[in-house]
Amino acid sequence: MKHSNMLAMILAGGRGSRLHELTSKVAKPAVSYGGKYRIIDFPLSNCANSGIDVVGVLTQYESVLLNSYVAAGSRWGLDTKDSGVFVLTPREKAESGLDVYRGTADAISQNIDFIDQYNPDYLLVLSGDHIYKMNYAKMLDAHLKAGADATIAVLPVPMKEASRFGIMNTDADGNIVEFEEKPAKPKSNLASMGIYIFSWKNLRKMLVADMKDPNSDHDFGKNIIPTMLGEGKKLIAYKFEGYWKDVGTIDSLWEANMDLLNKQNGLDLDDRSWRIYTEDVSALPAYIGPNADVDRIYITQGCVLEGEVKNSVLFTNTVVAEGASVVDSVLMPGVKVEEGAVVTRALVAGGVKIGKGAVVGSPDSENILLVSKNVKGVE
Amino acid sequence: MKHSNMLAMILAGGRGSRLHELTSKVAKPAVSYGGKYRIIDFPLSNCANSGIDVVGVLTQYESVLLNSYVAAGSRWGLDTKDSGVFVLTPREKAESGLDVYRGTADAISQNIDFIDQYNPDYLLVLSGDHIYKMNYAKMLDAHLKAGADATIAVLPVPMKEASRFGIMNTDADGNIVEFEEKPAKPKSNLASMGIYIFSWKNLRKMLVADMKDPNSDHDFGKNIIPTMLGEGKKLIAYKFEGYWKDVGTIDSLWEANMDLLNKQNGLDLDDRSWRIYTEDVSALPAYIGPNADVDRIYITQGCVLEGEVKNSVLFTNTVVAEGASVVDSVLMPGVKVEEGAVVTRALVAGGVKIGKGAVVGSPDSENILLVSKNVKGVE
Amino acid sequence: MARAFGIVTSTPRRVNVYGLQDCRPAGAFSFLGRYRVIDFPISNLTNSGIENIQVYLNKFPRSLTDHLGTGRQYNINSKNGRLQLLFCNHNNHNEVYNTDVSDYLDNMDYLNLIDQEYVVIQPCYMIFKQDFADILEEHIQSGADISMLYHKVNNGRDHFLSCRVVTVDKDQKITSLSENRGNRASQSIFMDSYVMKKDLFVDLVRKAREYSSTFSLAQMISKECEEQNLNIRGIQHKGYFAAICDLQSYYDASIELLDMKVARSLFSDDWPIYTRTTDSCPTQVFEGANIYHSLVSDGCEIEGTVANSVIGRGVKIGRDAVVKNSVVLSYSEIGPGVHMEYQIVDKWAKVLKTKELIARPDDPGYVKTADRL
Amino acid sequence: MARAFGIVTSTPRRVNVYGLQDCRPAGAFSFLGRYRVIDFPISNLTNSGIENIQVYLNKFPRSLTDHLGTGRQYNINSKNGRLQLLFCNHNNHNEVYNTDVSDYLDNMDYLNLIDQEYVVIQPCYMIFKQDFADILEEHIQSGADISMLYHKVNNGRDHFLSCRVVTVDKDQKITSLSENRGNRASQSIFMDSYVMKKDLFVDLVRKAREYSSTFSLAQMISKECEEQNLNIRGIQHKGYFAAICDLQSYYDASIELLDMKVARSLFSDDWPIYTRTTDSCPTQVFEGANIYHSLVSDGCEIEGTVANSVIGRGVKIGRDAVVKNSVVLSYSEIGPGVHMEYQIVDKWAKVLKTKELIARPDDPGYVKTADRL
Repeated sequence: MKHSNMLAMILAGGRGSRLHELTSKVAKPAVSYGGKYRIIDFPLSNCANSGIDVVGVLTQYESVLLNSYVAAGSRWGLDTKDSGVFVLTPREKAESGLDVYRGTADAISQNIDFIDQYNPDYLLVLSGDHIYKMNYAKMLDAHLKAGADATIAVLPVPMKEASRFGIMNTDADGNIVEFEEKPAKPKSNLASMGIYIFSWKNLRKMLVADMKDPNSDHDFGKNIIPTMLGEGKKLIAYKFEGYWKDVGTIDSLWEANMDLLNKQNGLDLDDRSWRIYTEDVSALPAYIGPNADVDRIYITQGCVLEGEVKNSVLFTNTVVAEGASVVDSVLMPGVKVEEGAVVTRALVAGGVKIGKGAVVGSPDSENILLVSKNVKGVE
Repeated sequence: MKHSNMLAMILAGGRGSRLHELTSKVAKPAVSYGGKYRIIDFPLSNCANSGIDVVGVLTQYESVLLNSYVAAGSRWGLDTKDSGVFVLTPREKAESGLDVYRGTADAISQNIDFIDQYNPDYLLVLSGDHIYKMNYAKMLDAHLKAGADATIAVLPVPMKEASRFGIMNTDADGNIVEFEEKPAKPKSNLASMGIYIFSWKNLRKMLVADMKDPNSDHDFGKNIIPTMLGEGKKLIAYKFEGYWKDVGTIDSLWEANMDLLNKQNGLDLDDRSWRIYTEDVSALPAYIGPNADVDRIYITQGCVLEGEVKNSVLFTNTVVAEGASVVDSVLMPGVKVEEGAVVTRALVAGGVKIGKGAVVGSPDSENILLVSKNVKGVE
Repeated sequence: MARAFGIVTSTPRRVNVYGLQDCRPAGAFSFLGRYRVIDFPISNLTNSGIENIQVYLNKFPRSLTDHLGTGRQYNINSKNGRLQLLFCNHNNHNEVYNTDVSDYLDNMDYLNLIDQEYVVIQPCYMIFKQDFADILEEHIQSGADISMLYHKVNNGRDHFLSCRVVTVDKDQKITSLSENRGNRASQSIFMDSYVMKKDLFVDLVRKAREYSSTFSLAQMISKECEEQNLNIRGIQHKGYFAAICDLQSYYDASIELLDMKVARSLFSDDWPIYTRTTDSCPTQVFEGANIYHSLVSDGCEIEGTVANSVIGRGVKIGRDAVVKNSVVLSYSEIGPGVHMEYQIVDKWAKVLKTKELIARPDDPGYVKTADRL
Repeated sequence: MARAFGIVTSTPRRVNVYGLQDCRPAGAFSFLGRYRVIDFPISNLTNSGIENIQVYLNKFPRSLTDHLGTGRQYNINSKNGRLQLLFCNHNNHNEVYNTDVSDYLDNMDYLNLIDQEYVVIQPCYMIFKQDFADILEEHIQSGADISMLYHKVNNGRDHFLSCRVVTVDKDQKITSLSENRGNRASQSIFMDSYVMKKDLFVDLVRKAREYSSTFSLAQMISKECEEQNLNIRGIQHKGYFAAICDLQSYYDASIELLDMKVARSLFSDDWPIYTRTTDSCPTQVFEGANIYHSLVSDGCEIEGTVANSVIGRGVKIGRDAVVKNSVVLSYSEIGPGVHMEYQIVDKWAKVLKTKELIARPDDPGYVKTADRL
């Protein structure tokens, strides 16, 4: 591939504390999703499919798993001569000590030297924890066509929910005229997706200035974008249409998984022209036993189903024993449901064992039950 | 490759301050050596050739270049399904803040979670800044044969220099009975090379205890090894014979490069059974011009030599213009020596330009001159 | 560096799998949904620490070249190891010349470049698990010139009829190597797998060609057995073993591995079978679908009934369709209401209009690649 | 995804490079020490953003299969792009059947799977730099059915004699495509490179086969030019251009690129020529050695004199040896005191005992692979 003139930086520092124990050992972008994926597979596959060669992944929180996961750039084909996925953590520098990233903009600022190595014309800033398919090359086309200084991807949200988002108010030509963070009275329903394209030269200058500003939060939404608007720069909104999900809570993560059970789920993971790449595990295809009773499920290699499994999403290497029942649930990688156990409306974290005869979750619960520790059997 | 039961951790945090400006932008392991290599190519190639699949590189100081360099594990073939080179920097953890590595042992301790992912039987600890070829698989054989708890590679040094090193005193069977750091009156000439093999289960316990000890320096040489000796563990010395160089100073780095001009240099980089792998650059083979005058030189792809070049080591993409003269010198990658310039007994840092007619270094100087900034021409 | 070099041979002439073999060699056959047959011998080698491997390709090299690539998926370190594909000057006009010996002679330059002292030879059409580090150790300890793997079967009268058999004396010495004439139920099937010194191997290849232009290595060794010049030792293999020699044995091997007890003797956590990923998404099983006693690969959409079958990647099975006792290869489509039993459906086929396809377990049906029925 | 798909054709019949071609196709020829000829067309494609590429292999596929691997060295994203090697049923008995059209027809299944709207076709034996993103843009803008690259030369009377030539009218329309009969010095050499829609390409391939079993694509297009059914447009290529059709042109191209002014029109920082690394160490030049006006690859040990020559990887040149106006391929050894001029020394050769090897610039000598002289 000819050197892409756009380099991507994925902000993957998310603590994701509303996902509770799911993120006690892994950063949110490394959380499992959709049977065989991790959330960060989406932005990384989008980059690979958009022809972006070099991706920096910015992380500071409990990054061992995320680090070793994304470092194998071969998963997304990003391991050729001049391409790569690089994990960038805070570093000790000659002139300063070791600092955490203080904000989204600071995370980029602290890695200016990395970006300079590649000398890109454009910088794409992404969040590592959203599920969607998007062609960033088309977004760059829009950026170039408009001659913009920055382009921000926006998602139309229901007007009544708009006050929960950062809202972009645009003029008739799609120019952003105002940015409001969670406005009480939203003027538009275009929510920022946290996806930015900047012309790098200009952004670099702004970041250097921002780093020196003691009053700045070093955040794109709070500081950089308002400053650019104040300076009269040309910022445009790039409207995204399609499936997009921020899986910030257990309920929304469960829901995003259950979406996959619909034939027309909008995400279409089977689209051969825009594959989502992920780790390949050495496991047999899914095995369904002679006495299994399955209906409306999403399964993948390594699954061994011998019991009743209905309306559920089962991840790699999950086991449902004979006589067990799994309904309306999401079982993350390696979950074992032993004989006679009953799992209903639950999201079971990776590796958890539900012992013989145990009952977890209930068909009547309002919220989805997160099961993150082994559940003892009832003998 | 079947999962190797030994995982390697390379300590690459070296500030290398005696290398002056050479390490102002890169960590010492990333310093260039031998025409086309970086120092860390040696331990990484040794790992690959020894059949080790997973290598952690521990770094905290100015690691962007080192990071992006080693992350491309394909250079050493360490990018197959179950292998990889992983850059490990200090991380923010749920239960604690962001900490720098406090010592060699602490650097390993802070990455116990990384090592646990692979569950190795043995841990190989290496330093990232030495030049040598060594088969760690043979060292593991010795470790296993002796039933040792730890095996330490040692290098016989001249007795009169032994007081500059960490010295291992051994009994007749090669068991280490005492470790002395820079002893005034050395009892042995076996210097520790900072290469250790530990049985991981036991080391893990010791590291967990060491982390809690407020009086510890968290250092292998100062704390872990003496503690093991005190506890009566079996530690053996593994004698290394062959070329080994710690290029801690400008003079020794220059010398190590000049060693390559000897036909029998002991390092034998041409050995096809133990190749040293490195980055491949897109450049023409070395070009020697019609009026060049070359003698006793070490050259590589991208060199363009049109002047006099004698007794020198020239790295990738160096240019010596017509009428220029380079003698007894080392030119790092991308150095340009313009017309009429004279370079003698110098080590010129990467990318430096020696302007027209400039004279740097002198044949009579005792020390080698480090040239780390562009030198203006004399018009 | 390991002491042994690995060789996976090209499909021998005696292997004749109806239909499947029309456009790919036996090593490239899809197996159990996500594997290809050659994944088994190559995983055996890399799991045994052997990372220098030659794979011989004869007719139709494309599919295996694609599938094998540079061998990264098998954990072959691209610097320290090497998966080398070697092509043969296939004689299109007289099959009798296309022997393994001829493959080796076509590539003698590359055999001569081997540094390792020993060679481990495996066929591309047999499925089994074997740690060759152990075999090599045993070979060296025994002092034998050649060690050969064999597997004892009790159905040799009507199975393994295109395999060779060995007779082994009480000292594990091989006293004969000959065709399986089906004259006895209890047979020791030769697994086409050898360990010997590289130099002896090269000598035998040369000797075979001198003796006859159509001689295979096995024929040469059979002769050596008779002449008793060499110390040839048998090593009995235990665990799962299948030889894919014809369509029936391909079908039988697929179906018998649906028994997880049998499968566990071939697949285990400490012996991963590596293969190339195709980045398929998971499989959707829709409302009203039924699946029993089957292996279902990723990327499928299943609305009908699947029983006692192996389903490849990206297969679509329509509403009210019934797929029973069948092997459906990747990207095929079984339309709504189609009823099939005892079928092997090759890749990209679409069975839409033919509503009933029923064969017998001892003579399964075959639907051709990309056919529309 | 780029709008175009890339094809690199197999060595055409008319290319006949004495000696070098005995064991590898033209694309696999070592060039300028560290490259192979095929690196140029493939780098052209990947530098133009085209990452879906088919390479057609005919005779001797091993060396190119080894060299190309999965294409990572060319920056082909292994997920989003693909370097596919396609093999042809080479007809050993009558060369006349082995045309590019026959290659395509053997692999029509894979051509049909191409998603891209356009194909860019390049030969494997020509060396030049070309941004095909620009060419594709120009092709689309012009509204032509086919765009073809040509290069103007002034030595067409005695060079490029196995190439084809085009005539181009003032509107850049190609009015004829024919053999170069050497009847004029000034010629427009056809570069065997086309851009057209994939569907048209497939049509022309089918049409060619219908017309004659021995017709090549160029012959079919020549006929289309005559019949004026299609809008066929020429695009003039500028910059370095070489066609490796025989031993003389291989030698000439190697030597003329020793002139750095010429080399700079082929090699530039924004157009990297990718190749496979062999992990050679740098080159040692010992006391007493002399080197002038030469390209010296890595891994050499030089004790003698090298002038006006191209030296491949890992070559040893002994004390008092003189290598002048020569091309020495990788891993060869020129012994002490040997004097050679105007030679092409193939890989692994050792010239030790023959102390003088002198030929002429218009008829260079050739030393065979692995020969001992």
